[in-house]
Amino acid sequence: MLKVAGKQEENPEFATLFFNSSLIFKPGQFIMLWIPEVDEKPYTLSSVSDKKFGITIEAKGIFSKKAISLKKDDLVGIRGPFGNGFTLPKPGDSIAIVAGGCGLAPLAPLLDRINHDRVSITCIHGARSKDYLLFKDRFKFERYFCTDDGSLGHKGFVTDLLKEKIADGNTFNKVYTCGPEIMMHKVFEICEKHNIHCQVSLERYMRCGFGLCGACVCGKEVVCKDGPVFGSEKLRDMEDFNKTALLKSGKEVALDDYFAWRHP
Amino acid sequence: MLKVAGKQEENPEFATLFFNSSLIFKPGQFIMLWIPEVDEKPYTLSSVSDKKFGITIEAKGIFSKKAISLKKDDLVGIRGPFGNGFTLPKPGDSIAIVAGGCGLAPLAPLLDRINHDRVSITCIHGARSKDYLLFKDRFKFERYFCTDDGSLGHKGFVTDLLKEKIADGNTFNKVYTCGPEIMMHKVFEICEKHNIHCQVSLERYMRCGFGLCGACVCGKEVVCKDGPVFGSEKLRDMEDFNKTALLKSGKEVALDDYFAWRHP
Amino acid sequence: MSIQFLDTTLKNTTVLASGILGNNKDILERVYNNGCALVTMKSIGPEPRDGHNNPTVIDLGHGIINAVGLPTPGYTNMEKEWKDLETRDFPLSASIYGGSVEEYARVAEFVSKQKPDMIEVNISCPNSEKHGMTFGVHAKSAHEVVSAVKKVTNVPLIAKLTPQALNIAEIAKACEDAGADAICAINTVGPGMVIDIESGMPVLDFKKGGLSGPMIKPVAIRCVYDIYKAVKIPIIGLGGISTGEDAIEMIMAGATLTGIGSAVKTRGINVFGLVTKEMTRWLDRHNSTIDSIRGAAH
Amino acid sequence: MSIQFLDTTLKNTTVLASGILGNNKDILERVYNNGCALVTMKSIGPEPRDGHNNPTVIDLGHGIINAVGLPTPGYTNMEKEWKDLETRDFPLSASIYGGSVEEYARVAEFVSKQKPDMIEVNISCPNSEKHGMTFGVHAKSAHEVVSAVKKVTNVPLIAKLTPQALNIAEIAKACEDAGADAICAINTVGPGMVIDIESGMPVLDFKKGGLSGPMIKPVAIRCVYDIYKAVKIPIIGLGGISTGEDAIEMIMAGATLTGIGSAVKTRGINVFGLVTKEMTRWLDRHNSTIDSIRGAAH
Ligand SMILES: Cc1cc2nc3c(=O)[nH]c(=O)nc-3n(C[C@H](O)[C@H](O)[C@H](O)COP(=O)(O)OP(=O)(O)OC[C@H]3O[C@@H](n4cnc5c(N)ncnc54)[C@H](O)[C@@H]3O)c2cc1C
Ligand SMILES: Cc1cc2nc3c(=O)[nH]c(=O)nc-3n(C[C@H](O)[C@H](O)[C@H](O)COP(=O)(O)OP(=O)(O)OC[C@H]3O[C@@H](n4cnc5c(N)ncnc54)[C@H](O)[C@@H]3O)c2cc1C
Ligand SMILES: Cc1cc2nc3c(=O)[nH]c(=O)nc-3n(C[C@H](O)[C@H](O)[C@H](O)COP(=O)(O)O)c2cc1C
Ligand SMILES: Cc1cc2nc3c(=O)[nH]c(=O)nc-3n(C[C@H](O)[C@H](O)[C@H](O)COP(=O)(O)O)c2cc1C
Ligand code: FES
Ligand code: FES
Repeated sequence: MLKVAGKQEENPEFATLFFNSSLIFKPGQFIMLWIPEVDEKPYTLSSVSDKKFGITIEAKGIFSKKAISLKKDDLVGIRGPFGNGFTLPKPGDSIAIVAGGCGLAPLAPLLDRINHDRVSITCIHGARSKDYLLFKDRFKFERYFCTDDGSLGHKGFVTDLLKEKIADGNTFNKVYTCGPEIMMHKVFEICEKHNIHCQVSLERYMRCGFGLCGACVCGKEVVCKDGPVFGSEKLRDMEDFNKTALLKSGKEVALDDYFAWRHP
Repeated sequence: MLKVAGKQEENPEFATLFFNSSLIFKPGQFIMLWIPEVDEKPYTLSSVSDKKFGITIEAKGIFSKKAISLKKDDLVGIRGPFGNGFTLPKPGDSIAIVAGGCGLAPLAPLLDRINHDRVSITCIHGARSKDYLLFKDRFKFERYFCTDDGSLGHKGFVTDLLKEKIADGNTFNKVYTCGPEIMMHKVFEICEKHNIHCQVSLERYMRCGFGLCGACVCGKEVVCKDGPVFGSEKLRDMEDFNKTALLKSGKEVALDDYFAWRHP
Repeated sequence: MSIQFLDTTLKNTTVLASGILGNNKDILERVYNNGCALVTMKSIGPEPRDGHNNPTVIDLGHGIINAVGLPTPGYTNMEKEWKDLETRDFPLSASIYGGSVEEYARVAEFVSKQKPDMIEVNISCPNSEKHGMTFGVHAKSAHEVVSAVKKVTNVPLIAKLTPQALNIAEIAKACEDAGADAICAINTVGPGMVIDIESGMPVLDFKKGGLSGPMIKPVAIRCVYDIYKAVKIPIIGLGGISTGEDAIEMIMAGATLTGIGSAVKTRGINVFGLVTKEMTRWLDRHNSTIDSIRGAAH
Repeated sequence: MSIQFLDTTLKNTTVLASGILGNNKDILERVYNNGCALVTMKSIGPEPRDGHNNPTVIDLGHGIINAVGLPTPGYTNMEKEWKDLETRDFPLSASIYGGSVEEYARVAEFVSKQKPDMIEVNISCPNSEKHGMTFGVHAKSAHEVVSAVKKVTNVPLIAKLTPQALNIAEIAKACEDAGADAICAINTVGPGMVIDIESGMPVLDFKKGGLSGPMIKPVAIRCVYDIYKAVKIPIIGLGGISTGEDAIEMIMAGATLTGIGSAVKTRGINVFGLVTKEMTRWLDRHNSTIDSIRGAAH
């Protein structure tokens, strides 16, 4: 068990919890957060320094609401880190980061790790509205925002901006994306069209987190272990990407039904 | 399980079994030898080199007879090494080794380890008769022999020779002894009289070999773990030394009864 | 080292344990392609069931504790899964459970129409108050369940037993008498409990959970040893196997096949291929065959 | 952290488990001097008995397997031991076993005259075909044994239980009803078996043996948890405790005292002092007391 060492309220529905503990991890990996007597759910690491790490949570259902209401010194259980993480860009790469809402969380430590002098980065970040844009002051480099309500940046989708950047003549060789699955799927399609390698971070219901129980299986991939990050090679074969997911019972359903089931 | 890699028949009743396996050990430590479907008993390591070790066995009862009749490639189980081992002499020490019969086995690797240029060694070795003197050709330095029947060396006891050496003006600061317990006790008494530090290697019925089951307990000492080597400080307090031992049932009996019980 | 088991020819002795990696064709096929000879589905029950809340599966270092709690879509609720599996080209065992003898029979009857190569009757799950284990700890109820299932299906039957039974050999014999074609032993041990001392809470939401992995191997070996003495039908030995040597030990205890569950965590999905390779190497080095070492410890 | 247990004041919660280090005053006194609050003797039986041949005790890394086989000089055959123990100045629990209800009573009657501070009735040993465990797996026989013993002695009684019972809470309740003053749980788990694959032989001469040490802790915690719910008498929690944290976990499950067996191998005789120090440090850091955390997991 670890004590919550601090909390940063990003906005009324997003908060980052910090813990004083060192983790050896790769950007894109996740931990299982246990709130005793509530539940245990996966969260990607959104910041990691020598002796501290953080996870950023969007209040959605019972669990995540409970999580962002945790106070300093509250005890929670942390298992992990689990999963594969992103493949880091190489010097000389030109990459795009495409994040939807809380999807910036796993991408943020990737941005921290990259040597910005050697990798050219285009960061596109979308949210419902201005207040829901995560980590607005965390990064020094320029970012391209879009909001559903137009309260900041482009009014519309991150995919619009990605297409625009490509049309503008930017030649990306890697795109990293995290956000709603439908958004990631669109990003993947754009990448396929332009022959860009794409990495997405998938989300499925999880139990063990280490590739045993099968709760998170997506096609022939075990999301908690083979993923949560999948690159274009695997995505091409992944029929269930943006299509189906397993309920807690193990039943395979359409993605919409999966998210509907999760309503409190 | 290990295969018997070789056997040296020291005489009709003594044999050394060799195994190809490296052991990190201290002279005086022992292993548990398991002969499937027979039994498992403790034996001190009588020789250890880089990739090979040996145990020297005197045929007494059913088990040890079976052990010396093992052939090359027979499979046995080896657990260990266990126990504390001897405290090695320091440069400048003048020591005596007093061995009775198979009691030379644990002392032999001690002799191997000592730098003979820096430690003065007097080695006294006794046996029933000439043929029962172990490792007659193993060591290059001079040894003093005694036999019950006078077939080699002094006719009589090793303790006679030890007393003689002391009377001759040899000033030992350490005596290492192994052999029948009554002999070791006599050696200890001589050492006490002359203020010499003494180390003896005790033998008790053993089960676990690692200080759990209590089968080998002698007073407040656990012979398999605190021993089998005990120095003068402990021996002085050890009321059961040369007096009592535990039977397999756990019953404490006089040493004579202990050995009588063990008759086949 | 191909081997005949019930009516099926298997490419080696390794079996995916029930409850590991689920029920979907793609992932089960991947397990098969990674060297597994026979894949067992996650136990399927009579009604849709979510199982327990998390935490449900915890790594203890020398093994796993789990109380997943028999989640299941329910046997009638798996059209897609069954349809996908129709076209499989690998041997499949369908594991089933129920809350009553009648339920076991009902599930078995339906499932056998989906044409699995065998049906495993799970009378040994400790992670639900109502289901499973209760039937596996008494010879009488074990006999009833297997008999009832036998009546409604021609698919070869495997009875999966719990080490919690006072006399597992007796249970195995009762299952054999009731028509079981094979025994699978063992399901998880215990149950156990792990308390987080900082919060003072059991770490599993269900509080108790079954133990698996290396720490239960001695119990599994003993059970298979006891069962081998008591029955003539073949045994799937399961519990704590991670290496070829572990599998050899299980076969020496009397097993025909060797199941693998928790080791999928420690060695990955490829564990089946690795274990088979290690077994082959061991057998070659010892000039032995699977058949010559089976039951060698007796 | 002195603690009241039955009629005795103990200096802390640690207890030497039965069967560890034997029955002789000198060694038991050394255990006491190394921080142990209550020492339990090796189980004493009705007739002299050698126990099994070696190998009898094997280290498995994450625990121990043993089939020592209840060696005993026999209760009437221990004049020296009893005489030495008369002059002890440490709390002593005498463990006893029998092959019948009458034998338990006979041994208990004699042993209580030697004035141990308590008597532990071992109805849970798996390592003999005739003795011990059979009584501990059924509530009726457990009740009979404890009742019979209670009739012949005024010494406080502890019933030592086996996790192999289908419902250990029910057995504990039966013992309480029969007059037991405390429960000790658990004896070894299993039994298990380990086969040496080179020789194809079970490594224990008795083939099967009880499991102890870290790997059984989750089973022990669950048992104590279940028993705590079922009885009012105090519990000696035992099984897999090696550290102060393990002992805290056991107390949170409901134990009053914390027994230690196999950890004597891994941490030495001083384990009792070490565990107590670790417990004290933990309690201080958490501003807690033994009494405030007992049963906290419920
Ligand atoms: C590998 C992995 C990493 C994750 N990392 C993070 C993270 O860093 N931050 C974070 O906030 N969450 C993350 N999640 C999601 C998280 O685990 C929970 O699922 C989420 O917090 C909702 O849990 P809940 O119980 O509060 O809501 P639920 O009761 O499960 O759902 C409440 C509502 O939210 C909707 N909802 C839930 N999840 C999603 C989703 N992914 N997309 C769209 N709608 C959704 C549901 O449809 C429902 O309407 C991650 C999940 C995985 C598998
Ligand atoms: C730590 C330790 C190290 C040992 N190292 C060796 C070793 O290196 N080589 C070796 O041969 N043995 C050694 N032993 C003794 C060995 O373990 C067996 O006890 C011995 O081989 C006899 O076993 P057995 O079953 O054949 O004879 P048993 O059936 O036990 O005895 C047969 C006969 O031998 C007598 N006898 C047995 N042991 C002794 C003894 N120690 N002193 C006097 N008489 C005895 C018995 O009284 C009986 O008459 C060691 C014992 C211990 C505890
Ligand atoms: C996460 C998990 C889920 C399990 N689910 C089931 C199940 O649904 N049905 C079943 O019969 N056994 C189930 N088991 C038990 C395994 O099939 C197997 O019997 C047990 O884990 C012992 O094997 P192992 O030590 O190789 O893991 C499950 C085990 C685990 C770890
Ligand atoms: C070598 C050995 C001998 C044992 N002998 C006895 C015994 O005679 N009577 C008994 O009640 N329990 C006996 N036990 C069981 C222990 O008392 C204890 O219940 C068990 O080992 C679990 O505790 P642990 O995990 O701390 O070792 C023995 C255990 C071992 C390892
Ligand atoms: S969560 Fe268990 S396999 Fe992924
Ligand atoms: S042989 Fe077990 S304690 Fe020494």
